[in-house]
Amino acid sequence: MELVRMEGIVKRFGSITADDHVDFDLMSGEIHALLGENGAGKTTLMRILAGEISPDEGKILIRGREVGMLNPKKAMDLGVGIVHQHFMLVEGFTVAENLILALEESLVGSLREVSSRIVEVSRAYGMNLNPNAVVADLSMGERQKVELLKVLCRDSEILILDEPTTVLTPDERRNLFSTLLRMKERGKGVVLITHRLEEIFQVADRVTVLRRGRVVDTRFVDEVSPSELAVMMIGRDLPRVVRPDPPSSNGVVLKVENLSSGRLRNVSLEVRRGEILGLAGISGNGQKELVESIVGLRKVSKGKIYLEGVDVTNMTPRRLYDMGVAYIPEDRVGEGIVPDMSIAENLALKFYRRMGSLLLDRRGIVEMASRLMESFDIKPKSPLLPAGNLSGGNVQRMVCARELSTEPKLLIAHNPTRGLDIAATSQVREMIVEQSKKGTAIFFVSEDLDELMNLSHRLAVMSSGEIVGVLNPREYDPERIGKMMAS
Amino acid sequence: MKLAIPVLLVVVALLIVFLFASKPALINPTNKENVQTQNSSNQGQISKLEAAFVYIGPIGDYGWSHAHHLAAQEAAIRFGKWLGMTEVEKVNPSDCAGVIEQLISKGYKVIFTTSFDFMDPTLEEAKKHPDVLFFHCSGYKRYRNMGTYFLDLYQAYYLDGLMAGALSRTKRIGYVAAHTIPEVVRHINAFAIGVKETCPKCEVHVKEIGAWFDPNKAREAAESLIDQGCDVLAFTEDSPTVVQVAEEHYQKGERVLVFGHYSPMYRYGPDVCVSGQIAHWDVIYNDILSKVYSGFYNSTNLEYVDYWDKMNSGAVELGCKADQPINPRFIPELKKVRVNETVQLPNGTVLKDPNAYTLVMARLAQMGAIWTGHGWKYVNDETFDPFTGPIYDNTGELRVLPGQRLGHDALWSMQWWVENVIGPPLSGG
Amino acid sequence: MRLERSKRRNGVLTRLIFSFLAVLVASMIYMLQGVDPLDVFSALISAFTTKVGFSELLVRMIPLLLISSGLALCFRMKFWNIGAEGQYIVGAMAAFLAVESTRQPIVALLSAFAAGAVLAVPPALMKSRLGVNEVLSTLMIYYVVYWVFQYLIHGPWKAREKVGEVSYGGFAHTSIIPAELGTVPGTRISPVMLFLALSSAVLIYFVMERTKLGFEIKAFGGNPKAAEISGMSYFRTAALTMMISGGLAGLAGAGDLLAIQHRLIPEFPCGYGFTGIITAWLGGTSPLGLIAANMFFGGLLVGGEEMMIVYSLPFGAINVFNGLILMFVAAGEFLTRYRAR
Amino acid sequence: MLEFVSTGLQLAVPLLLASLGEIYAERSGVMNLGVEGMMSAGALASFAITLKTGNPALGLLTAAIVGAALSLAHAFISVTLRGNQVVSGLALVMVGCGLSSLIGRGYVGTPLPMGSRRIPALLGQDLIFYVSVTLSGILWLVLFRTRAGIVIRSVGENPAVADSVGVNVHAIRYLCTAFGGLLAGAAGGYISTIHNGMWVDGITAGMGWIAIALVIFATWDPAKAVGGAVLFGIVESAGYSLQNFGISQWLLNSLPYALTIVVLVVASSRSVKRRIGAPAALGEPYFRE
Repeated sequence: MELVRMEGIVKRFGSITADDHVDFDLMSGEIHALLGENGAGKTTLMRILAGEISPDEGKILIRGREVGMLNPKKAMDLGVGIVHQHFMLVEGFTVAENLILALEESLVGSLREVSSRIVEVSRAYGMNLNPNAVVADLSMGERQKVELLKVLCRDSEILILDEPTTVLTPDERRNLFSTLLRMKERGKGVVLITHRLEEIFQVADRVTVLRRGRVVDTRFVDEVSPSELAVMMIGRDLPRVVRPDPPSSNGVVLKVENLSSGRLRNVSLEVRRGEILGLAGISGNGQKELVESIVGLRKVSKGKIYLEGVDVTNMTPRRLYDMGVAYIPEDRVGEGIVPDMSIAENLALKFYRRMGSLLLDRRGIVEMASRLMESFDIKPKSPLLPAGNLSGGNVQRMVCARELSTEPKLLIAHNPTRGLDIAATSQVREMIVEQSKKGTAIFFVSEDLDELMNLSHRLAVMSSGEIVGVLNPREYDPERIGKMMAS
Repeated sequence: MKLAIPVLLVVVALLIVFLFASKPALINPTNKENVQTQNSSNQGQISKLEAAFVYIGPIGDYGWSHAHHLAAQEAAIRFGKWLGMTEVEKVNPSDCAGVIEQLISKGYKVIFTTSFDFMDPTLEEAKKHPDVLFFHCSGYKRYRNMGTYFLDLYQAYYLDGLMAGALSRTKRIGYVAAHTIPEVVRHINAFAIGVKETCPKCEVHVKEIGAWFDPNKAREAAESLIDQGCDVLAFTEDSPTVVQVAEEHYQKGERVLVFGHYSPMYRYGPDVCVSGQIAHWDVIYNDILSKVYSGFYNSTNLEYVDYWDKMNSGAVELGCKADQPINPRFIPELKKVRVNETVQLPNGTVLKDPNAYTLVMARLAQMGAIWTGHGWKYVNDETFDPFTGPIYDNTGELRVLPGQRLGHDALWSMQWWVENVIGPPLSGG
Repeated sequence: MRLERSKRRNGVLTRLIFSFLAVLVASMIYMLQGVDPLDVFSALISAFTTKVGFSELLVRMIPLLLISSGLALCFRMKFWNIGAEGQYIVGAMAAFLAVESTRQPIVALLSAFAAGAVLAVPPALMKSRLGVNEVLSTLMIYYVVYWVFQYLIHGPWKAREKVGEVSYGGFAHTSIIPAELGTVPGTRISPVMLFLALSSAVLIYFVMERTKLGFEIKAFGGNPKAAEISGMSYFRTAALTMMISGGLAGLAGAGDLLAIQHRLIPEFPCGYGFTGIITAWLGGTSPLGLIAANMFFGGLLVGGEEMMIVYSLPFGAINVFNGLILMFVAAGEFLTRYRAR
Repeated sequence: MLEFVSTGLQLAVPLLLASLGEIYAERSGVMNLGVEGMMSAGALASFAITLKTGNPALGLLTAAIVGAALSLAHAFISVTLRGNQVVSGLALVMVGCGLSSLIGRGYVGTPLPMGSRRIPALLGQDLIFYVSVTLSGILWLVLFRTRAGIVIRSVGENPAVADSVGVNVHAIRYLCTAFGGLLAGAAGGYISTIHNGMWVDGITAGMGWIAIALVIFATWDPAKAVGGAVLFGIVESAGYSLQNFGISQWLLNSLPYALTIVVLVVASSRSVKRRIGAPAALGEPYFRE
């Protein structure tokens, strides 16, 4: 039976068209993968189906009947359940409380009844969850189960999972897939949003590939090869490896020794002067923890971090910065800038301390800012404008300008090109390469394997909080790296 | 629009508040005219007197500030022909001097400040404005143009004590005290001296609540005294709470008697209020204002003007209700109690072993206030004072020699308990 | 309707409009109670137009300005210090001790600043290390200080005072302090404190705009995460900000003790610390805004007294009026911060 | 020696009522510092109505309505207009206390007839005592054992999640704030009508502020609020019993607040925070991005 049919869906955000006349359908008892790179329009499409975003054009039929304007409530009533990449859970609540919040319509109702239903449903799908556990204590995989339970307890027939595996350990991922298969057996339709090919071949029945908001094709998984899919996804052959020039000089700048903390297990690595060390891995496997530990934002419980031989473990970001560490954070708006402050002030967030004494050298800041804006091509060229007004690319250029202006010994860049347009992406990459030529050690964390292979002098691969291997350029092979990432 | 509903609700809320606002605020309509005619009065009629009253509490406290407010209102009516009057309530002591400045700039020539904490600011302002007359209530600092006034209730407390001793069955008598400053200490001591006279074995238990006005604490203190076995209560606190507490116990069938304080509190406890004291500040205000008006007081001769009005001036009245010194309900019981002593009345009559009722009436007369049965007569003579030796304090020390009578200064700095008082430790003395 | 944060452009105008609405509602209440609103407002205005009114306004403005300047700094960092009243009390207590032992007003002012500053640090520590909501912690610390203050002046600090032959004891107040700050002749304004208060408003503007601390405050107020990533320390910035704020409140307490009260009495804490929250919020970190807001509130306080003196208006009427103005301005904030799109 | 317990219990009633209401408001994320103002207005409303009708139940009801009405003004400013909750709360104190003092002038010195204050009592405590203790039990059950409670808490913890599952965040916050005002008004009514039977200006005497401290002390838990209210009430009344032993009632008065600070610190440690810490979104306005 056809559960969902979406026809000619168009959604524009300002000048960007996220979905451009997309057709999509879902049958009962199938797992339909939605494949595409970041920004291909997968999530937007599914949020439209879940009633969270209203499309500009197109129509949606559920079980053959056209539904008008959807809202989250109506979509829920029609049996659409979505599990977001970012979990919508109240951390201070127990599992049961979170489920009750999401499930019952009436305000009265006994909690015990619901608890027993939770246990029942979670057993049926092979998920063992203690209804009285507090969500804040749960692992990401367990939290995802809670999210799944929310959908399952509601008896949703149409399940949407948005990149469900990014935060899971391999074990957890296997569990998830077996749960998905059980759902399929029970006649539910599952949409699996992913950008990982191997997952498709593990569970999916059909796959729809999206690229830049358009549907490339919809195929049965049995009839398609991984490389075919990859070509559809990125629009060309598998990434060609451009060997980067060898590092300009030697000498270890960053040394991480047996670091364990939170998700991280016994991580050791080294970055030398002028070297770009790439870190590949599925996001959520400990990259953020590692990066935040190195820049002093996260307390390390075990292990050591050295900067040019000096023990800098658990130093404050301020001391590290003074010692020459620069950091381009992943969430550039949430963590990188103060939107209410001017561009000049944002550029000065770090170097302000070095100028003047107790007083703020305002003229110096503006002068410095103007110079940086010129050389990093930040537009508009008015340093006193609030940074919140800048476009994404300019925000990133600003963050890069700020971090590179201090001539750091070590630069840590976390997904610096994510979500940027092509021009900005190549600019940022160039900046990073240029910086390495100046002798800066660069620790480059990215989810874009292509980018990593083209830029890194060496490539470390991370999985489940561990460094599973460090490769030299001649060992760069997407398939091999993919396997390591998934190990 | 969505916003309209809450807005509507708020408006409805305000309306509800007004619905029960049946009685409009007490506003003295004459004041405005006074001020409007002030300019002309300053130029022409020198005989117009502008007086201002500064209160620490809200006029609505039904205690200290309320009593002054009523007296001031009465003076305004009585001297309406030549008196312009205004009042400022809820004045923080730190703003007192500022309020005085504002009053002076509005042309007020006589300023009454009615809180002990106004003493220093008033003195400062008196020094700064030598042509304005200041009267400060309850303090001890005076200046050429700053007099002091006070009405002292200790005699009434002594009489209360006589009755309390005669009526107590548990031999425990409770006292709720606001602060143990000298004024209240002498109230309590006078009360205890009276208690001892009619009941040598009775103890007076004192609870200090640390506030002049705090119905909640007064209630708790009273309840806790009752729990401790006290069956008669007296108090120095501005609210009628203690009277109410006694009445509540009476309603529950317990016998707890009480003495009113400051305002007529009979209606809060008609079944339990034996007697008490009522302050009549108007007696003092009328006297001061007419003497200022007549020129008898001026800005150079106030240094020794210290009103210390007691029962013989009419400023203090015995009773829980005006013109009723003792609740008739208790007179028979009082008449049954014999007190072993000899009292000589001002007219020469000698009473031997009088009953408690007669003793109270006799002491009243000895202190200059004679109850005629339907009204008061005052004689400016005190042949008796409760603080006449020998008086021992509660550590056994002889504080007042036999036959000695404590003077003003000793009373005003009193920081010790008489022997039958069980109270909190006093600072120094 | 979509709302977007907008730059504060027409803030002044919106506030004026909403104050006017408040005046309308207050007038309605006054009329229902049989009071002519015109009388009320002419009394209010006289606080600004008469010499005595204006000088008294300045007397009230001095502590308010000191306190609200410091608070404005905290609020700019989104650190909601509502315990300024406690810092004010502690300042006065420190000044009392200092002046009793040294008789030097300067020492008293300095120790008051220090005491207020020290008292203000724990909330910053508790927030940065433990995540304790600072509204709650500062309020609770205020209460503890308040009762300790009452204990001291009812107990250990209670004075016996000798006038002539008589030694008066038992009153809950301290002895008269042996030093004082001078006043402008004919007024109660202490020029020293007025200078300090005005400079505090300028000082915090200077701190905000010209110093690194101000830069950090702005950054933490705008995006704490970005500030931390840039190497700023939340504890250090919050503690310094709170020390300035607490110190200025302490200074206000010392000023009121040395220039106006000359002794500590139970009613010494009279709510400047809470009124300062309001004026700080109204004034922001601009010196002119702060001075205007505090003059306005000083005017409301003095005008309230004028209303009582001239029109025999009860205190409650004034309280209602002030509360309504605040409510309406708080409501009006909506329109200055957000614009419908 | 334990006679102060009984008086402490009496004092606990208004504290408990007011803090129960505030707990609900804060659990939904709205901090209402205007409790004192709502109590004061409620106190007058109840007194005036009881005086007129002789029916204290009617008086308390009116007090509750007046309190709720005032709190709606706060809700409007802090929920719909996303105004500053601290300022709005302080303003509410001014308005509530000012209105009651303004309108209450005519009632000063008028006693309530004894009969109209009499309500059923048991073991030395009146009906309202038992009602409020029962109420706190019910409110605890609702908050922690029903979906309604989960919805309220989710709104105060993470309004975005609540919103995503179809909870009307603003409506819940309005309701809880109004409920807080309802109980605060009733608490004020209890003070003037049942406890004191008179009207004087300033009769609530700072009880509203104590109630706010109590909310924190009780870690936003209606059941613990009972213990806290009793403790606060007893500390208040124990001052008289202990003063003869040389224990300062002033220092004693600071004890509940000092304890509250300790609770704040303890409740913040990571392991217990999620159960007894402050609601995560307390004081933060919510709007959908």
